[in-house]
Amino acid sequence: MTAILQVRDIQKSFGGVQAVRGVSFDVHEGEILGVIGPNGSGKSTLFNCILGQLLPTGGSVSVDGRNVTGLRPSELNRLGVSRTFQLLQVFPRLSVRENLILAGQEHRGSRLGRLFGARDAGLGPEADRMLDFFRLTALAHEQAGSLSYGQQKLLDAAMAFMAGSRLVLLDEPAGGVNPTMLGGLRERLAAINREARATFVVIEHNMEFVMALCTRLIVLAEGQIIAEGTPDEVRRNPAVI
Amino acid sequence: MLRRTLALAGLAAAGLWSGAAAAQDIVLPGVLELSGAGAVSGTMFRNGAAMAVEEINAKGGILGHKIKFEVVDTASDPGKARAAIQRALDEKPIAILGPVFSGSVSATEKLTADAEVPQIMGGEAAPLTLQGSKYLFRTSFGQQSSMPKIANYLRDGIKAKSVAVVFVNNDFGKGGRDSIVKELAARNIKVVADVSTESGQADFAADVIKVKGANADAVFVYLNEEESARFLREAKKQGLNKPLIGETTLLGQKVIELAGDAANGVKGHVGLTIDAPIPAVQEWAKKYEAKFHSKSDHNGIKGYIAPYMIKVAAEKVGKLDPKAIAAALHGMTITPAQEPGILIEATWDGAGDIDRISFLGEVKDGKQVITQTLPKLKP
Amino acid sequence: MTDLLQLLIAGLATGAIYALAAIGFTLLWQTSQTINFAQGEFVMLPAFFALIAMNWFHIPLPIALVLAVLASMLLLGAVFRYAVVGPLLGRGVLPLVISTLALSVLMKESVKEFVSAQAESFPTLVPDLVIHFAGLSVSIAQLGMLVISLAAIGLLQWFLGGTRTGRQMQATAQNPTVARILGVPVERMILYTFLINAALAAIASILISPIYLAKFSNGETLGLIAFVAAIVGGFNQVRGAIAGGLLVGVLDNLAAAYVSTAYRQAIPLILLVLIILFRPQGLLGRKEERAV
Amino acid sequence: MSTRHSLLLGLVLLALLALIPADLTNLGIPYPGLKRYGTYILTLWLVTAIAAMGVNLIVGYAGQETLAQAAFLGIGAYLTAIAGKHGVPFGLCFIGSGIVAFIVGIALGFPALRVQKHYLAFVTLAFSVLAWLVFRNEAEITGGVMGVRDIARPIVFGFKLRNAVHFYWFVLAIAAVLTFALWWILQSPWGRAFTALRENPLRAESLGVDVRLYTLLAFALGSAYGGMAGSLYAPLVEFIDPSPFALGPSLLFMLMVVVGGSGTFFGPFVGAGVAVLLPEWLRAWENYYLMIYAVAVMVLMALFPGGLVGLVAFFTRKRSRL
Repeated sequence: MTAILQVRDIQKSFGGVQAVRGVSFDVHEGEILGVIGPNGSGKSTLFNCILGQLLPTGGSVSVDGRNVTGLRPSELNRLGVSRTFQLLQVFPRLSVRENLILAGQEHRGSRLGRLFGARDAGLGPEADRMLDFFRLTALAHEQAGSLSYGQQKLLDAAMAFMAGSRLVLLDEPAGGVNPTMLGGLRERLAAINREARATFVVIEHNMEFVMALCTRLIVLAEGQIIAEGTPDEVRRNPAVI
Repeated sequence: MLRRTLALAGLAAAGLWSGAAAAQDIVLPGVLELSGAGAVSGTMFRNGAAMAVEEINAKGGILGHKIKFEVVDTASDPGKARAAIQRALDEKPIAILGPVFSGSVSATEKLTADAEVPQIMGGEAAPLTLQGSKYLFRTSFGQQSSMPKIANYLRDGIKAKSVAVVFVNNDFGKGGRDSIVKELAARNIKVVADVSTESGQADFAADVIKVKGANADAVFVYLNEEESARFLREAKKQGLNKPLIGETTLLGQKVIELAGDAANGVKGHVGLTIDAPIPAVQEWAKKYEAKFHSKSDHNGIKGYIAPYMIKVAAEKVGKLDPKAIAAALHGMTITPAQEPGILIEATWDGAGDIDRISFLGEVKDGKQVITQTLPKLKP
Repeated sequence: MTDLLQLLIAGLATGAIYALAAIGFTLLWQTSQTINFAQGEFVMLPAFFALIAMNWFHIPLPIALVLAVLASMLLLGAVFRYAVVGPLLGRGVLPLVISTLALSVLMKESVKEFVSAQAESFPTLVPDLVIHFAGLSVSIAQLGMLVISLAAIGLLQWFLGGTRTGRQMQATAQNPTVARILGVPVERMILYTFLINAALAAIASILISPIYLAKFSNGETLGLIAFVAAIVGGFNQVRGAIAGGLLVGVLDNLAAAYVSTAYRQAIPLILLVLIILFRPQGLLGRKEERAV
Repeated sequence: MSTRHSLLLGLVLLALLALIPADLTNLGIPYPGLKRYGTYILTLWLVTAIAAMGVNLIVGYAGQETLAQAAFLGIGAYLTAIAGKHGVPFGLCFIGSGIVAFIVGIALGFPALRVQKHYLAFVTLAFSVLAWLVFRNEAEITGGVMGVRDIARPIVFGFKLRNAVHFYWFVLAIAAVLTFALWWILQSPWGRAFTALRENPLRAESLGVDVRLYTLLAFALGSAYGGMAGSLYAPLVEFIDPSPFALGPSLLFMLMVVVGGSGTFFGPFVGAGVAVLLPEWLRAWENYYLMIYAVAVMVLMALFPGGLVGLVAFFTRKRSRL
């Protein structure tokens, strides 16, 4: 198994505060890696450094062995890395289907071609498949802003897969989703991992959700990794409690 | 859908459709600067004209017809002025009053010429009457008439060999600057500093330093009233001790009021002023102040005489025909004896330029004093 | 050399006024993301408050000036905060830009229509004497302008850095969310910045009007320059606005004297573009992270 | 609304607009058309609306602020007026105006958009004043404060457009093409990207949308609309001077778009209509109309930041619910 993502000694400080102090890990093809830790342990900062939203103060990020440190999010995305955000991030005034098409369109054809070509940039069938997969078909033409929170979360996750990304970083996908929806979401994520061999990194507070979904976990505290292993190993690790 | 409804509603409300009923009254529209940079001048011109129209109507109108005077705002913008003239022309007017800004006049004079309607305007820039329009008439000296007088004064009165020119960079100031530079060159007087300023400029420190550094025999100041005042105050502060020479706007009451004793000693040519040593003008100024609760400047007088020009010309030709009125105004002389509303005897030449007496004055002890009356150019 | 000194003094005096207006700009921006397009009119109006008090109600000058400052704090501070900005907070920058733009038109037109369409002379507290030494001529009024505005700025700096309320205001300016968590009464702090802005504008108005006359349209140039000064100095720092104001004042005078009077306005703007190209956080501004 | 319905609606509106100023009495319909002034105002509305469409693309779709639309109008107007005097045909002037404005837009936007959100506003502010200074001071080329007089109306296929209604039809045709082009852009994936980057640039960026490039394109395209509007403005007014291209009018363009409804397709038309026709409506109030307008704008912003189109949408929605 080769490492899709290699994170080496990432550091980030804001003014005098060290939010991330040298974190390293690999993510291998097909795995679902969970990142857990208390509030303020540097999880989101780490994500933002990996994905180019923030420039790390030190360290490097590689995708498929290529150094991508400091690339902008859109450039990373075109290399097959996508993400969701902790807070809900759909486009409320676009329809659900439009949201999905948008998520994929920048990966299709040339920019000029998109101006003169088909309105859906040839992504219609794929969007419909995705709608079907995430059970959103009935809502395809609703404005995304009018969906329930859980439905928006599903859409948010679905968008991350539209580009055919091989590596998806999910920032608290379960946050605020009601328990009924939660099972569906987990099941869909597991399914897409299985069927499309998509690789995930998941930040999550909901331990039950993480334990059930992830194949491997790392535990972050005060900007450092304090434990690593399978869900069971982590559960038994005294440092985690 | 919405936009069409709105547009239609707007057009209907504004009476822009063809075939609006023609009134019995004489239509005399004003197209003037009621807002924007020219608001002060335009408003005075309007007030003056409104005063005259009221008087004329009280005495039975022109040839038995009452005048309907309506003003459209140009917002001091030539594009809007053009639209406003277009609108005014649609009403089949006997003449159009305004605009005051030379730029706006320049943008509109072709329209009135095409429509063969006299345009009695307040602009002073030299080129306006050189475009060959047979329908454009001035109410005050064009810069090509006033600048030679100032150049003569600089040569004969001040005996200046070199002059620093300070002007405001707008149609009024730039036009005056171009005229005076030409006149000075013709008299072998060197322009040693050529300082452009902005209208509304507050800080004249650098401009005065530039003028001082030029060390000219005299300084020609061609700014609007309030900028004149600011310039004079800064000049006094920095001890600029050269003769400061200007035109009507430098010696005005407003400048004296704002500049205080910094205005003392300023000299220049005054084309038209409410301080003119003529009883009719001073009486008129009092009447204006009583009516509008503010003092007029020369723009009020300009506006005031305009309806009387139309009245005299119309009565001379005996009909309300714009084309005939314009033709009659060319070469016409109107005296106060003939029509008191004209205030000072004036003559219009074939190009529409006005000729009348003017004055040399200076500011002494916070008052404008007329030192000499200059005769008409072609008495 | 004396010319240069003369220009520097004149530039610093006007620059201090720009700084007063620019500080208010940055304060409002920091605490409430308000880009106040009526800032120039805020400096124009208080002089007319004083003129109205003196001419209509025959109140003596010193009292009229105090009343003008108080009226500004009430109308341009509190009323502006609650009636204009209040309903638009949290809706992004654009509605506020448009609303303050409309406000500037309203203020200009009201003064023109109801007070005076022409420039009015404005009395001064400091005698308009001129002292000459070493070839320089400096008016006491000009020196007074410089001294009083610098004193006001000094007082503000002391207030922001040296008092509890001041530090709370700074916390609010830097991060309202965190400030709220730390127990800072954020709402009240925002109101304070509006009051301070109005007071600074009123001081600027009272200082500048005796020299430059009071006129309804004075705010147009002032607002633009204050805006430019704030950006040049650094939009997120009070001391940046001070430096920006003084710099733009001096630069304007030097440009007029040594470059071209016709293009004097261009020089500060070219500086602005260069700053954005090479030091986008402004001369003294803090660098902001690529936002998340 | 489906694509076909949108196009049909567009064609109906176009036909109606074409008929408004025309005298139909010869066809047996008792409709006298508009006076010359009415036609002029209608043409001015179209020209203003073209520039406002550009502002809407920048402000309403890309979520940026431009304080220089009037300066771009000026670029187009001066280019057309001056090149026209040297015998360059109008078609070339018009396309050239659009291209020059587009290039200037790229040159301004590229450095500004490297930085933060509001820096484009700052750069356009500086550009706006600088352009105005050049228009004023380079009198050799631009005529300075005295402006350029007697700008000729274009000749299309040997057909002179002196007649006000003919020129109106000409402008209407161009406006229709430009409206269609903008509609097309907004329907394409580009439009989706514009909407996305206005609503949530961060998320858009993470989905591979090159926010910087799309913003730059929106700004340059919007500016090009300004340039082309300027190219029509010059022959419409037949006189140009620097005053309509100053900073103040640029601010008014932003105001007009937001008042109309930024980010809505018809917003710019409504906003331009209000701006052009308002002085006509409020003529009775003469001195007070600007004050009334200002207060109305402030109230509108407080209650309906979606502008007039948003206001109408709000009420029609309400009614349909009852």
